[in-house]
Amino acid sequence: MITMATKEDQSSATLDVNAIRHDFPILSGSTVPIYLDNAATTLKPASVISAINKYYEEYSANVHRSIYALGEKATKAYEDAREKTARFINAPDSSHIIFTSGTTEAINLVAYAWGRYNLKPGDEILITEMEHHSNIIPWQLVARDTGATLRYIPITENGSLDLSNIDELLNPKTKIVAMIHQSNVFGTLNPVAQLIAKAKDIGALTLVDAAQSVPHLPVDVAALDCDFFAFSGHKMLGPTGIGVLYARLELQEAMEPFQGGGEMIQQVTMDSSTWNDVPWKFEAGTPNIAQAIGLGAAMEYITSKDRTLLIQYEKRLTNYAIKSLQDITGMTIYGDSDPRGPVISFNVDGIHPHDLAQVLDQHNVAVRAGHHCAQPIMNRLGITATTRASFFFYNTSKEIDSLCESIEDARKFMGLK
Amino acid sequence: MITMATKEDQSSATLDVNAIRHDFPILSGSTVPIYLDNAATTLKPASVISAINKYYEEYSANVHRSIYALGEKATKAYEDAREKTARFINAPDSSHIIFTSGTTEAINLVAYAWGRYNLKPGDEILITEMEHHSNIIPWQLVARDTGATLRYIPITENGSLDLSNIDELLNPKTKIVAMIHQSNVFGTLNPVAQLIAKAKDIGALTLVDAAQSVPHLPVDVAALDCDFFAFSGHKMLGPTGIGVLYARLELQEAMEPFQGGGEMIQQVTMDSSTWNDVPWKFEAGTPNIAQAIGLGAAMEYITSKDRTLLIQYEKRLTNYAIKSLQDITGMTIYGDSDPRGPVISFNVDGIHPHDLAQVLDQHNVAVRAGHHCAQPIMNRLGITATTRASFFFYNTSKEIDSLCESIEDARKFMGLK
Amino acid sequence: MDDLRELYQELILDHNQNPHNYGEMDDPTATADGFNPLCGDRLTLYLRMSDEVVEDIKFVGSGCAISKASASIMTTLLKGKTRKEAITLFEMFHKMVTTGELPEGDLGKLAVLSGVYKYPARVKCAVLAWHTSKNALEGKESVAKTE
Amino acid sequence: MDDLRELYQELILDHNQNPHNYGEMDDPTATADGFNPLCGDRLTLYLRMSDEVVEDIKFVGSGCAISKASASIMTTLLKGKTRKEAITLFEMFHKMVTTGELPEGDLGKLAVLSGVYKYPARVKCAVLAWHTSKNALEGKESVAKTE
Ligand SMILES: Cc1ncc(COP(=O)(O)O)c(C=O)c1O
Ligand SMILES: Cc1ncc(COP(=O)(O)O)c(C=O)c1O
Ligand code: FES
Ligand code: FES
Repeated sequence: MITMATKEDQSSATLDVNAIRHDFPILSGSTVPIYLDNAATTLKPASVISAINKYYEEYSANVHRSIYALGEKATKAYEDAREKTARFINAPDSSHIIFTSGTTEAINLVAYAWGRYNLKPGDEILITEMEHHSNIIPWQLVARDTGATLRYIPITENGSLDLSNIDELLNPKTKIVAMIHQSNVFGTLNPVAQLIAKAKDIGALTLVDAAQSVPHLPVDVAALDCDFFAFSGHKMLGPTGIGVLYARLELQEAMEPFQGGGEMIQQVTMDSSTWNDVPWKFEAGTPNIAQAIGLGAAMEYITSKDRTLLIQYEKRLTNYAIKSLQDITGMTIYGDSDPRGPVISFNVDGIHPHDLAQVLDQHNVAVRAGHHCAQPIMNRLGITATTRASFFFYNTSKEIDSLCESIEDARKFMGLK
Repeated sequence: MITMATKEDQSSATLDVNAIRHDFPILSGSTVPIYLDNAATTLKPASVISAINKYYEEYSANVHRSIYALGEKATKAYEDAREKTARFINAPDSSHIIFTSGTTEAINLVAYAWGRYNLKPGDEILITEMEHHSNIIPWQLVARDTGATLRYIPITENGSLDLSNIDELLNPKTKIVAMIHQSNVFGTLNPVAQLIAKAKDIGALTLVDAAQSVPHLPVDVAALDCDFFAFSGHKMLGPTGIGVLYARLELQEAMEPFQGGGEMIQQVTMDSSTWNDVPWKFEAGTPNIAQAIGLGAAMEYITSKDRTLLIQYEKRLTNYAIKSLQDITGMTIYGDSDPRGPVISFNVDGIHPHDLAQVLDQHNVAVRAGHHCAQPIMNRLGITATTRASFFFYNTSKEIDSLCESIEDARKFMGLK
Repeated sequence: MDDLRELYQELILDHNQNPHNYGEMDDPTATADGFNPLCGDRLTLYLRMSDEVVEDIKFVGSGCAISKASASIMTTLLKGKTRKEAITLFEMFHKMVTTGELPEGDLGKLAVLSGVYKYPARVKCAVLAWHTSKNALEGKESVAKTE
Repeated sequence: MDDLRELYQELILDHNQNPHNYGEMDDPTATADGFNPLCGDRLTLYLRMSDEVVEDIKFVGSGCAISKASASIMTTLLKGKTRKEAITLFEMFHKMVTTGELPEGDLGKLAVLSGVYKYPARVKCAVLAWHTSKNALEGKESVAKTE
């Protein structure tokens, strides 16, 4: 395995992983974690941390409506982050970008501000069995409250969408199709472009949960032609507490506001109020200023690299991990789709995933054990949990070797033969 | 004026303002702003910034459900922030504390998760004419959607609540009384304890918008005996993107969830789901981890000082500012209540507030001009805007002198006699 | 303060204190309302067209020195212009206050507002009256907002 | 790894691989379900009381080594105890796994779980079976959750 690792490291010489690792303070500390839980949240490069610091140390003013220099600087930085976001996902312009506190709030915004005012009994909401809870519960709640019906595109045993019945599932009653772009359990990259086209044909809206795809792939919302597109900053090298909802302008105009408060209004009287222009209509209260600025810095960091190299590198890393894991006795890997993202869920016979994660932690290897906020997938597979290793371009094949060696040790430790 | 300033500075010698100013990086930079817009957002001490950095540089893992050391450290830090918050406002325990992205989200949470499921035509929501838009719009929206009626406690010309008609306004139809603790326009500290007691008598719930009070006063939610209590981190030396909703446990249990997603669930099936224990039931998705930790550090910073001294100091500063401003020709100060907080709204005859703020900015003095997200107050006063200066304990009487001198200069600059 | 004097030129202060064509009009052929959501200031514009020519133009409203002076100077400039000339002037002015470029054509006294582009928060003040008069010229009903 | 061996003592691994009293019961006087929301693991507990004494006790379910071993050892300990003794044992055990304090009384083999308190995320694993049997002993209907 050590030979392979060396070979891997050489063939990836074009991406200077060591240089990249130097950009991440946590990877230059005294005890460097083998951090393989990137699908949960990623590490942060120094440039992101310092963009946040700069705001707090040099111009920590509130945005909009400030007439003084500090406030104008903060406003410009905040709105620049919106521009960067628009460019990052190829939105036509920054008015398509609503800042939220995360993917979860982005999806809830749609469920509240569009769903509650547009769905009625008989209408259908179509999601998939592969969704993260954040793209299930908002729809369960809105279905319960509006009388609409929530339906699911089933998945196959090996972690792909089962589209055999799609023409019945996606029908004239379907008002919105909300689907995960890249699975946080299987890694599956779903054929969302195809489903969006199909949904458009029958006049249904579309929402893409891109929390796992945006960090790893260049995305193009204009080409996808979806109506809504949601993702989180903290999963793509950015701060916690910031997310993005891309929403088509006509929909933003037509939608009710979500939260009420400062910033989102134009005029308030005691009787009634009018709303600010989009996208600010959907940003009530003091926004997540430092966080938006940090997210902008994260996008800059990613675009400063050759993305093709990053993708190749993560792909090679993932393939190497799959291959190495498969050599372990009692190993089951869930999902075998291609194309896929850098996330692998697995179980080892005779070791509960939580025990495995516990032993790996002792080896300084951080992986996730659990249902990964996707209980319907667990139910489908007839298990309660998996262990999940997920990578980012700062990970190395040596770290994957450590993962595998630790799993072997865990088997011994737990008394398995 | 300079003599007075010196006197002031001496009499406040017990609070070492210079030492405090050293704790704030922005006040030790090359160009130090005269920052008098603290009611909009405050500056940040180094300890808050470094608490955030520490999370990003040393243990930037996701919280809850992590079996590895980094994740446990993050979870502990996040939950410790909840404990600190409970102590800071004297909540019985940390389960009363729901983290939100700000005051605005905290109030919207109540309007959505309680209001939409409990209000019906004929019910009344009682707020005041003095509210911030964040405590108006959520209720306008919920009133519109449920058929409940929104009523207002009027205010007097000089910025106090007019309680002459309170027994009619607060009546058995009233289901909730939502009121601002300390006015962000007038500085008025409202008699919320008295109104809470009155509301309790007739069985109405109570919500206190404490965005402006918590940064300046020790508050005691147990003594106030309110049902909900909301405030923001960024207005009390903490990060943007974090706020707090204190909510009584029985209400948390009885309420519907607000947003749906990860963390807030217990069990999810494709048909239906059950909710996590409170308060996590109301925290959907990856929380604002770094921000909660930063807020905890802000609370620690404040409690590390002698709060009586801080309050005395801010009071003296405010009195000094009122006295100094009153000497300026054409000055109108809005509101004259006692007790009051360190915020003063005013206008100078012949200068539009935005022009004034612009000239003050040239003098490096940052104040706010506008409606301060309180248009009903502006309507009541028959104006469109005021200039507002608001202080924090790092401000000095010298800075107030600069404010007043700059206003005098502005008058000259604008050609006034 | 020198910087700021570039924004608040003496001529602006004069127009602010003594705005031209300030007041209501009895017999307008068109009126329009303008609103600057950033500050809450409002302005009503009265227009009397005769054929395609601005015969008279007046305004009332609240606003800062920039917006009042801009409105005042605008009215003096637009009087006597054709509808088409007025719209062209709007476009030149708009370009000037957003980019700082002094346009080729004749912007006359309006050039005193060329410093505004350095103050993004104040651009809306300068264009408020112009947006409103454009609406009045084009017969639009809705309240003009500063973009 | 030495640290971890304190958590996963050999006895725990033995009980995990060969849990005692694992299986369903035909004639329970009480049953209860337990659920650990942190991981989704579930456990069903069967109890047969005779007078006030635990005559038989069994369990089935999914779970990690800690939870299985804890359930297994618990069943061996509770058999023959009175309801009151069982509840007292629950309290002693609960204190031990949350504080690390070895209680005065006789906790017998359960002391092998005394290392759990150092792993807050795993405390729920250790107490799952205990909460469930407490519910069964007290005749509570609802699903026992680990606090
Ligand atoms: C009294 C009051 N309530 C609510 C808010 C809204 O707070 P935030 O913008 O942090 O949500 C503010 C501040 O803007 C305020 O002053
Ligand atoms: C696919 C997917 N959707 C949504 C989410 C929720 O994102 P957040 O917790 O940042 O709101 C996640 C991550 O937890 C995810 O992986
Ligand atoms: S500030 Fe209102 S128009 Fe200029
Ligand atoms: S991990 Fe589920 S009970 Fe221990």
